[in-house]
Amino acid sequence: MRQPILRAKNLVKRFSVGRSSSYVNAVNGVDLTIHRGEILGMVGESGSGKSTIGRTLLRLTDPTEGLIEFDGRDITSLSAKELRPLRKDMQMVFQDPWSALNPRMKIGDLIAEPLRIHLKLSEPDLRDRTELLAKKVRLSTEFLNRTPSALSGGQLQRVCIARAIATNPKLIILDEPTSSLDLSVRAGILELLMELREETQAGFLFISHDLGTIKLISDTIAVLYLGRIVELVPKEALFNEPAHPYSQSLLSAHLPADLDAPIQRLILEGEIPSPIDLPSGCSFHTRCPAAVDVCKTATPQPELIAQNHHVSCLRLKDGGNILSRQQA
Amino acid sequence: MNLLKITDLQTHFVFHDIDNYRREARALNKVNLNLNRGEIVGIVGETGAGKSLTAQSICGLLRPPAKVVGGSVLFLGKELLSLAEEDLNDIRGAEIGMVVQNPKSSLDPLTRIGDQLVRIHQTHTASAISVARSKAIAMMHAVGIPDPEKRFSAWPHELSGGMAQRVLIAMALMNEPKLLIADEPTTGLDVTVQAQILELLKDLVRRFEMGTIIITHDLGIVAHYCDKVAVMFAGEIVEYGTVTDIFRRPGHPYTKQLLASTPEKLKLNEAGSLGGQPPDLFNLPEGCLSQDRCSLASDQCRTPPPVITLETGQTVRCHFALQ
Amino acid sequence: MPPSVTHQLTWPRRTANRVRGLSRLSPTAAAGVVIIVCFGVLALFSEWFMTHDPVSSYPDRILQGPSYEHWFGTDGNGMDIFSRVIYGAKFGFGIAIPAVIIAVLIGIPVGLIAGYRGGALDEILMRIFDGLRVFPSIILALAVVAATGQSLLNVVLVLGFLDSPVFARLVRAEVLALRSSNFVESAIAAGNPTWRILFFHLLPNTIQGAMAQTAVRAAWAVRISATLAFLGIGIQAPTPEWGAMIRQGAEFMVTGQWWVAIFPGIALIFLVFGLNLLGDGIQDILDPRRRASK
Amino acid sequence: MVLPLLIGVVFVTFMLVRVGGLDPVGLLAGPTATAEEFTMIRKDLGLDQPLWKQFLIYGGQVIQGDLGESWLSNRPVLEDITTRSFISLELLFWGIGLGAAIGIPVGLRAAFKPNGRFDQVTRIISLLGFSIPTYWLGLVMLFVFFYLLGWAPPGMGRISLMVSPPQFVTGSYLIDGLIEANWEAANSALTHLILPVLCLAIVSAAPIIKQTRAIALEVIASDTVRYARACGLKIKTLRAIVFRNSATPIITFVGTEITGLVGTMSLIEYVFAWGGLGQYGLNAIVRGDFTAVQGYVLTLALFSVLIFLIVDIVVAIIEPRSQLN
Repeated sequence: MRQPILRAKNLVKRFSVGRSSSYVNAVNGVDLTIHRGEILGMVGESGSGKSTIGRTLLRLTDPTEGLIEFDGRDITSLSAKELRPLRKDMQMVFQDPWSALNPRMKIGDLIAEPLRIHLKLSEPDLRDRTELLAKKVRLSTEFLNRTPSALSGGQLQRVCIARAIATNPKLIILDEPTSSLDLSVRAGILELLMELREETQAGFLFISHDLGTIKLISDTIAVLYLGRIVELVPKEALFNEPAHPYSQSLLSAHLPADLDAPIQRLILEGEIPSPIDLPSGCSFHTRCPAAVDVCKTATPQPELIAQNHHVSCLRLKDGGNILSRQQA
Repeated sequence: MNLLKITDLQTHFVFHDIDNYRREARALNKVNLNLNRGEIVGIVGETGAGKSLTAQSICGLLRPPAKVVGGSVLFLGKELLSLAEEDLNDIRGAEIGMVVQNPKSSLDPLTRIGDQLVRIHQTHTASAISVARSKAIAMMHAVGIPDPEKRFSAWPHELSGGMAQRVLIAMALMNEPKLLIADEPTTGLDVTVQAQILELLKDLVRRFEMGTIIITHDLGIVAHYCDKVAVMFAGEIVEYGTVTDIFRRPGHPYTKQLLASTPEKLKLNEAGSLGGQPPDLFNLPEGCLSQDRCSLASDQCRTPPPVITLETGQTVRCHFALQ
Repeated sequence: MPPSVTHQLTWPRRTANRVRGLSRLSPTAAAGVVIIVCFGVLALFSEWFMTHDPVSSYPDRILQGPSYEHWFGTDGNGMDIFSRVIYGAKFGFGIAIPAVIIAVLIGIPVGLIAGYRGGALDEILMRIFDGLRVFPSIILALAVVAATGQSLLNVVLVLGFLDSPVFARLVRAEVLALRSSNFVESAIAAGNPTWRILFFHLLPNTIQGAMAQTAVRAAWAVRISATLAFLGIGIQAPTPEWGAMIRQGAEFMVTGQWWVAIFPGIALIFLVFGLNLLGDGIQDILDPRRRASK
Repeated sequence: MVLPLLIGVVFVTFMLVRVGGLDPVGLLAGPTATAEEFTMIRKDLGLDQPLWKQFLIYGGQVIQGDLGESWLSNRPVLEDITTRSFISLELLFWGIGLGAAIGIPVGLRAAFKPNGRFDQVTRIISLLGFSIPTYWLGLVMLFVFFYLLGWAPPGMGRISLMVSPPQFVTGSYLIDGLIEANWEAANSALTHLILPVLCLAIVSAAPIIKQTRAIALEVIASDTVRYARACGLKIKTLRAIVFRNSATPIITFVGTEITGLVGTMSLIEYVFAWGGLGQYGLNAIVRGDFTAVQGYVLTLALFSVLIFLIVDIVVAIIEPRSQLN
């Protein structure tokens, strides 16, 4: 069994909206565990709270409820100051590399920044480490004296990754690291990430809305809908036999760029409800083809249906599998 | 006669920089494209390849400093590039319908949905308000807006993203155009909603027999919703043909690269990643524009590549298309 | 010529090109700079230009119209208006520059901290700034100068202080925008202490917007200080300050001795105009959309 | 939101006048006063009480609508302010009205052809408008139109001394004169109004032109207008869309401008001896008339709050997105 590096229990995050007393229920009770050497993929549409989860886990925003345990230590209520030394071991890569780097700093300083903060190194050592990092992410060292404006999106994302791995962290959260990049650049970044996983044995949380990417890179996948994990499942199992009706529709809405890929259209009605007014009971009942009355009142709990495969659905046993029902 | 025939369309950005040098970015370089009625053509390419710029050049919607500097766009035999703004206005919204990327910010926030539909109809036809109104309601029904009579008086800000995109489609179809241009029609939408919109578009295009251009960066959309595909690179269409031909037997090295880097085809840690920079539009290389990131590139590529038609009918702009 | 060629030019050519480029981008900024430089020369080297002593009175030449001896005529005290107008440039710069520096020195740190820290401090500061906005700036300046003492130094301090909210607001707004932008979050995630975030990440990225405002704020300071003097608060006649000179000439406007008030007014307009031109031009250069359609 | 602002304003002005360098006692007593006279006057004015007590007393009076008496003229401040407010409003109303009537269309037209000749010219003119000192402009106008040409009356008040002013209805001599068909009064009021109103209009039009242009340019660059062009809408329709979408920010801007214009107006009143609230306030500040300054400042704050409220209501009416609808 691999060593868990991060554990979250019943994570809840609400944002107040404006002056009124209404809240955006971004995250509504999420349990998850990330192990070292594992890539946990998290997939969901807008409003599913996936970015918020990533930021909350690293305490970039404070959770409303719940418990976060990093490397065996409860970090839920540590102060910003107490967290600072821990940040050496937990890092993040953001979606938009153009805005994730200070436009007025040189690339070399940007990569060296975490080293400078967390390790007391002499200037020549610092320079050596910086160059080493640049090489590791396959970034030409001539860029080290340039500012971010001189680099392309893919190169900038490599800089972000170099920053993230600079201090050999035990956990790296990647928030849509490839979605703003072009296809051909994306591939290079994904390759780099796979390589780093082998090398560093860090735990990874890979957040994305794109099933194709998630499929490529993850070991385990968490499917998110309106701030809840509806299915937590090993990769193969999700793509072979998705159990939750939402996972099934997500899979069927995905368009692989492949003429031979079988596509089975299961098009959901309507759109994702606003996280301000969460539907009662199972949040998916408003769009679920298999929903019955009980779904409107009872909140489904995760059930273990196969090894490492958890599903939160009240209709699992009778009629939940809408895909197979359609085929029948 | 082709519905749309684009020949050697060239669009440049021309301006003076801070050091008083005249800079010229060659954003579109000799774009050639033919489109027939009832066809759905996907234009794919990466950021900066000139996909949206092509659409804007066709309709005369460029913003300075972008400027068409050469070529021709024949729409039903009529040269669009030389039309005056007023004459273009008679075509835009009437014979050419547009669906754009940000439906919510594109609708006029101070006019009710129904009134916007009526407005576009009355601008281009002499029909009475009652006729326009019933047509609007029929069209809202056709694009799957529930309860059209009620939604007729809805404000744009009351709509969800998907609903707003349906309204835009209804707007585009109000005057039964012959050509529909959809510029990244589903980019801002969620996957489950994207599926709804694409199904709707495909259905309507078949029903109204429109020629359609879908601009997208998503090869999945092209594979499943388009008849033909034009692959753009650095302001050029490097390959054009039916989706089946191109996806099965891509002729241009860049198309091959592109198809190989989709998540479905990507084999991690196998072939070295292609990467490479898009060429500098201010300083394009002589000859083939993709020579810097092409594994086949040789001295020959310093001369402009010919456009070669393969036996399947797809056209490829490459010296080595036949090999 | 492609930009790479730029590096091979000698610096005078490069600078000349840059100047030509800037003046093509914004002719208004260029015109503004020309005007400001002219006044700067007048202020620094006024002794070279003045034909008379600005505060010597010639009792036999009271209220004389423009003549060869007195180009702009003489005022009610028999002083040479031309020399007084030239000398007045010293006050324009002498008040505007330190006032703007004070405003920047107070406003930027306040805006940085309020924007980054947020919370009660920010709330209170914003309420105070909102409260100040209820009053016309001239009334506020007048009341504060009148209440706290009427020296030249005090005028400078009060103008600088009253203008600092402009910079604080500006910087705060940019900090708020940046705080939610990724690079600040990424700096926090990297483990940066607060002072590093403020100085290395926020300050360099907010200062440009604030600096772009300095010309317009200097114009404001010149205008308000002259207005105070016109109302007889702060600088008093016969100090050769433009506002005070207009005050001296006000009563003569309805009796026909126009030159007393007209000339200092024109000088005042030109300096403020130059500063406004520059300010407007800087906005043009910084905001590409404003010059998009050339 | 409004209440704490007003309390804050009362408090700050109170502190400013008390703790500041002004000494009304010295002013009132004159240079030859003895120490006993000083104490007497201090006691008279209530200045012998501790500061917090003074503030509570003053605050209590304000709540009851009593702004106290002017320390210099012994007249009730509230009464002075009320009558003079109407006098100022006449000037402000016509001035800002004319300024907006010039500024908005000019700004829009400049935005429709950015960097065209019209835009270039208006831009220079509006920057010049930013730079002209109001009082100087007023003086030059008096010189030209009164002294040189003799077209305008001297800058003394709102109506000729030879004409009896009309009955109070709206407070505007011009309108009141027209209402009671007193043509002589209306005519005299009009001729007195023209120069100061023109001055105010010129000064207020400059920022309105600049801001309207900026707002309209932003709207023109928006997705909405680009899409409207893609729909082939006629140029007239496009302009209507631009205008309507610019309306809210323009109105909001003009609202904030009005507040700022009160200062400009005060200077114009000063030059033209208009006798309104602005002149009253300037005099009170310059002479150190505590109670009058406090009342004046409070009135300005109330006035601003009122303007913001009106702007909010207008915006709520024209904006479908506002929460009131």
